[in-house]
Amino acid sequence: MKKAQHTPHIPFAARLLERRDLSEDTTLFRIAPEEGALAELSSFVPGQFVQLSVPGAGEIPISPADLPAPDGTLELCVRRVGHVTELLHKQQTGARLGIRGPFGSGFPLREMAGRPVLLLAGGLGIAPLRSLLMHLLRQRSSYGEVTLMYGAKQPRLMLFREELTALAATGGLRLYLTVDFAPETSEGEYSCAIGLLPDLLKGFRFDAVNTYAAVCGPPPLYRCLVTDLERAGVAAERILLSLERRMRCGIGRCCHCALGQKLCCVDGPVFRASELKGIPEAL
Amino acid sequence: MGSVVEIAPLTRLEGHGSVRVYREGRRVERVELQFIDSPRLFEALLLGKSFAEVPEIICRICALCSTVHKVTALLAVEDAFGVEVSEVTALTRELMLQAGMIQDHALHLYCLVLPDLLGVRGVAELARVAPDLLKTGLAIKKVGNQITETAGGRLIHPVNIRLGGLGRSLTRNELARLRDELQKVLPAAQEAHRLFNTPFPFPELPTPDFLVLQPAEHPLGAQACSMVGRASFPLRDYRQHIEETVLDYSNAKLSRVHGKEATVGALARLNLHPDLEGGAGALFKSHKQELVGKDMRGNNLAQAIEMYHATERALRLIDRLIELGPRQEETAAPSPRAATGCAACEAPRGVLIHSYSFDSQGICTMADVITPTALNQGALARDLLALARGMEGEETNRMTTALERLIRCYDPCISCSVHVLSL
Amino acid sequence: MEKTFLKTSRLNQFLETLRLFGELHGPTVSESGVHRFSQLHDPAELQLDYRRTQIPPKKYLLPFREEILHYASGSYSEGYAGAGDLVLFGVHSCDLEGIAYLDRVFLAEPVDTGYATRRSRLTLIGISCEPDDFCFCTEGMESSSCDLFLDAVADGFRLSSHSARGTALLTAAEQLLEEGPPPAPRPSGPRLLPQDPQLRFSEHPLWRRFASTCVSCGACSVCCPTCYCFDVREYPSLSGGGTRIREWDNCLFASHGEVAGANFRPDRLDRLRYRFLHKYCGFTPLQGITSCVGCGRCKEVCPVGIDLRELTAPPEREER
Amino acid sequence: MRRMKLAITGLTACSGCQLTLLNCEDELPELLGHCELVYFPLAESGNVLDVQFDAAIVEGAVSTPKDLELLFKLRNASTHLVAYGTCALFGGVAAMNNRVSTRRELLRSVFGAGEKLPESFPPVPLANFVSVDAAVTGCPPEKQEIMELVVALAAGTLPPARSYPVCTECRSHENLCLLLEKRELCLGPVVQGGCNARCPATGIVCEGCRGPVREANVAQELELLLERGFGRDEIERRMSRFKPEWDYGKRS
Ligand SMILES: Cc1cc2nc3c(=O)[nH]c(=O)nc-3n(C[C@H](O)[C@H](O)[C@H](O)COP(=O)(O)OP(=O)(O)OC[C@H]3O[C@@H](n4cnc5c(N)ncnc54)[C@H](O)[C@@H]3O)c2cc1C
Ligand code: SF4
Ligand code: SF4
Ligand code: SF4
Repeated sequence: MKKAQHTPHIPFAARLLERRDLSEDTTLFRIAPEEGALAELSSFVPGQFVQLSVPGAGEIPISPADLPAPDGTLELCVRRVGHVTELLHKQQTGARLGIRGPFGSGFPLREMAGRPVLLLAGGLGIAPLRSLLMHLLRQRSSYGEVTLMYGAKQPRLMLFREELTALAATGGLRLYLTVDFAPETSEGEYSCAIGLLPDLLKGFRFDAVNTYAAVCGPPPLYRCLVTDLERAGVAAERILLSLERRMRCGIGRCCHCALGQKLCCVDGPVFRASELKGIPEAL
Repeated sequence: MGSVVEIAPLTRLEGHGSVRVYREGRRVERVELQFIDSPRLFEALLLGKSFAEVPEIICRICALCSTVHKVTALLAVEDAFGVEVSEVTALTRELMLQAGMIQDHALHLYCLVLPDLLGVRGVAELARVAPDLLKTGLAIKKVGNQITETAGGRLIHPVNIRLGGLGRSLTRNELARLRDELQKVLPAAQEAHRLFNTPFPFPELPTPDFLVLQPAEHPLGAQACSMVGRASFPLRDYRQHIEETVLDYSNAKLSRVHGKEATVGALARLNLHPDLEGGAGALFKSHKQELVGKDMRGNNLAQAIEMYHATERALRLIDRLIELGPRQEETAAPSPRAATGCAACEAPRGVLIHSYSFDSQGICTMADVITPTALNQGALARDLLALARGMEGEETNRMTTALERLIRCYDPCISCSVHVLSL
Repeated sequence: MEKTFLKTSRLNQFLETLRLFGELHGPTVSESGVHRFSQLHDPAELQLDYRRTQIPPKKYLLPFREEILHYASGSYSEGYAGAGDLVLFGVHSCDLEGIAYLDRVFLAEPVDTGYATRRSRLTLIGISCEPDDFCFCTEGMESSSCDLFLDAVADGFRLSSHSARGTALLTAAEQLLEEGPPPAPRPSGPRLLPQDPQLRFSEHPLWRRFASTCVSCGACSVCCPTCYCFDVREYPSLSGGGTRIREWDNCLFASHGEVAGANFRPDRLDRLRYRFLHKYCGFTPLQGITSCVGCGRCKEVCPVGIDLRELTAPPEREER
Repeated sequence: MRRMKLAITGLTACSGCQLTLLNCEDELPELLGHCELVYFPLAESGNVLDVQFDAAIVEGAVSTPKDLELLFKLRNASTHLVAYGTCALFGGVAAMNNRVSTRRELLRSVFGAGEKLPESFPPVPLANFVSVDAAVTGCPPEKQEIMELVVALAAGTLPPARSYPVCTECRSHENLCLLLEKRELCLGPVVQGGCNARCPATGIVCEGCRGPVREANVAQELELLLERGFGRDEIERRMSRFKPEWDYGKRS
């Protein structure tokens, strides 16, 4: 066994292999973690997160955008919002990064087996849900119908659009895209609905009793989607929310990610809506 | 045709200033020295503040000399209310003055003057062409800083010295550590004079009228000012002997003493207190030729000798403090009354006078600060003119370089100088 | 009868014996009059009649600021530099319970390396105490979360060992000890019962008052024996490397519940509620366990006299 | 590594912030290898302004047309503009009377009624005129904090912010609380920490030289001090020593 003594607060080294800009502030980074990290990462379940270090700036939680590739490389889709992400976005291929994890709980895949899955992603929420989506599509026969509803503010902020349309074309995925608004100039360029994600959901007919819904997006989105899903008949236990909190350690110590009597980093980041009832600061 | 040569901004000195040389053909008509720091109007800001606030605010007049400003202000307030301080407090204050002397002279000599001697732009180039010299200078400077930070609680605008006493007295360990650090740089401080005893690329200047504080043996107990060839006058009466005029081209006011342009600072002090103790005394004697009765070209050498003297003196002060041991001193708050107090110290650049009046509630009704640079300003202007005239016909470049070097002999501190009296 | 009694006159010799087990620290008073734990160079410095130190012993296990990682030539490495043996003498029961609580947090999987190493080299010697007005412990409780406990009686101390190391201490000091009756068994346990998490949403008028008067100075958390939450920051160095530090943080600061673009506890009231929940109800993995050990520090150091425990009492009458 | 181009200068100030940089004796030689001091009149000759700077580090408040001119030049020429020190961030000591007396009164009382007065307006923070990318507070700033900033700039980032008050550090260092135990006028609760509580550590109250902490509960601090017997005048005078404008009703 290699690196038996590795403690979970020391990041493994990782190299930045490739970067692809998805929008003006969001980039897909493909990284190659050093060997020691691979064993740990191989247990990755969609919904879990890793702690990504950018030397000189610090560490941030990121949910990988896909399961680790067979060669061990990992895709992270990161938006530039502040201190650490700013420096990350300045890194060129070949740069040295650090990685720890995976941490937290992922989606309850075993429980979801055989059921229809409805993924609801708002904005950057597509990043964590993408790994779930990829898993579902790779194990396509083990699940029921797979639907993705993805809303972005504007057409140019829609991530992975071509890739998603291509996946839908194979027939394994029902895809609904929507934008909050489309500037006139982009008319015709995009074929997607205009409107908010909840509006899209309202017109959707599905097997609510059996469906598992996985939601990720900006905080206000959760509140309204949970209500709508419940109203449509999805049980709170089957509404899975991937939440975001400030995390300093990722392993249940620093306390920044608490919601009610739970910690997002160890009890989450994927929670059932039923677990969050009565916790006002959760959503 | 008249022409003007301008050196702006003046560099490698504290604050914002410029020099203009007005020429008629080759002839130098006049030289204008401008101190253009934005006025911060301390004397006015202090009005209406309580006596305890005065030293805390006024030290911000200038960072390079914040310690000596603070000490002088404390002495002036204590003078007003008749506060006596203990020996430990007095020694600690003087230790900080000596530390200020070490740090200030080291900064000036090694970071600001040395580039002239080596013909480089400044510290960055020094770090490349003479890294060891720079490191030596920084090491000396650092010890001064360590003393100030340990004794003052903060490096610039020290807080531990307060009215009537100290926030806390230094522990034996701290003192011992400082002594060790001083000892380490003592040899380098002793050698510094060799580096700064270099000939100047310009002719002789007028002989200065040196002004210093008396008695020299008691840096915190100045009673009088004395000027060469003049009867000394009591500090208290300084207003009758020092007159200030507002210049229309400079934000600093010009001070004259007995109607003359006084020269204050290291060279003045060595000229008027030739009996320095210790190794520095011996060093001074060996350099008498270059210093006694000489013009300001000797000031950098005088600073180097003083830096060594301050190092030695700081060691003696520390020994005495160790002997006395740390004391927890209760500092009684002075009871305010209507009074005026006045005090003066020898700052690194020369005579510094503070004077304040308070009403019966201890609220400041008058504040007056005379800074060394304000005092030196007249002599500097005079020397600049003399030098420019002495170099008439030389290449402009050579002249401006010479003028800048002369200014760095004076080591002006412009922030301080632009705050002057309220009449 | 066992040799478990230490006469007061032998205390100094006993302290010398303790030095065999590590650097000796105990309650002392600083130049400015603050009680604190510090190295005991001289037994005369010991202040056994202290009420509480400003900072609890957690400072030995979780320093205020600590370098946790170093970054150099492409990889991160452990920043923690190692610890020596330390004997902490004269710790009150509440502080011992405080350490016991921290142990549950930092020694749980995955073990915190820095904490665990320091903890393994720390010998704890407790002592009985006299509560004052600020204390809110159950009087007479004795903590067994130590190696050795000293129960002060008229002319000396009754010693009881609570670990193998405690027994080793007794053996080492044997010639100083006398036979005495075994120490009376004393209750040991939590100081304050866990509270109902829903209390944080009570209509208690104190909530609003606390939210407006708390000056967010942070003193209560800094001085709390069981507050451990921390911030992590990383600083680059000129050589291209860097240092990651962790530093005590505070749940009453606005930065605590922040994420990109939002704050989950935007108002001070939300943050006080959070603090209440953490202190008195606990959360994962210590849900249902109160972390308040009754030392009284938060009440003593709060410049505006906030005492969250008052919330657990029913409001006497509507104010104003 | 490419050496960064720096401008370091002062406006209406005491040079203390610039001196703090020169006081980093241990780090200075190495630092000088990482940057070009293109414009730094305090320590360099031959300064030029007509280049693109990676960062301009500016000390002092703005109080004269000349200050403003230099500030605009530096803003336009720099990727990062750093407000260096309390004066640059809050106005500092020179601004303490901004709310109580006019500039003209102050000038007259120093320069005399009949004389020509220097051109000057009430000192204000840099941010009143230009956008500021980073800040280092303190009067004077901490050596560590300016080094952190310069090193972070060299590494392509900015240092992470601290946002706790002086009390947090003060208590953690086990100083005697002067506000509680000695009933002195300490501003620790509302002032930005990071100085290791220097002043209380020597037994002297925090005079507030680092400006307000993010969540300063100013109204409560005021009440607290009034309760301890200080007059409103005295409190306001102390609060405004480094920052003339405080919102005395602010609670969060
Ligand atoms: C489980 C999990 C999974 C995640 N997955 C992803 C993912 O896949 N992709 C992704 O892009 N993100 C993801 N995130 C979010 C990501 O972790 C954050 O965007 C990231 O931590 C931001 O770090 P930063 O240092 O760049 O920003 P910060 O500097 O921490 O800034 C964050 C925000 O706070 C503001 N801010 C910063 N400092 C202050 C201050 N002193 N005062 C006020 N406001 C301030 C900034 O303006 C910014 O809006 C995830 C988060 C979690 C918890
Ligand atoms: S000690 Fe009091 S004022 Fe300070 S943060 Fe705690 S509750 Fe608020
Ligand atoms: S002395 Fe001042 S800074 Fe220190 S804890 Fe007390 S109020 Fe806060
Ligand atoms: S304690 Fe207050 S006054 Fe002293 S350095 Fe810190 S912020 Fe400035």
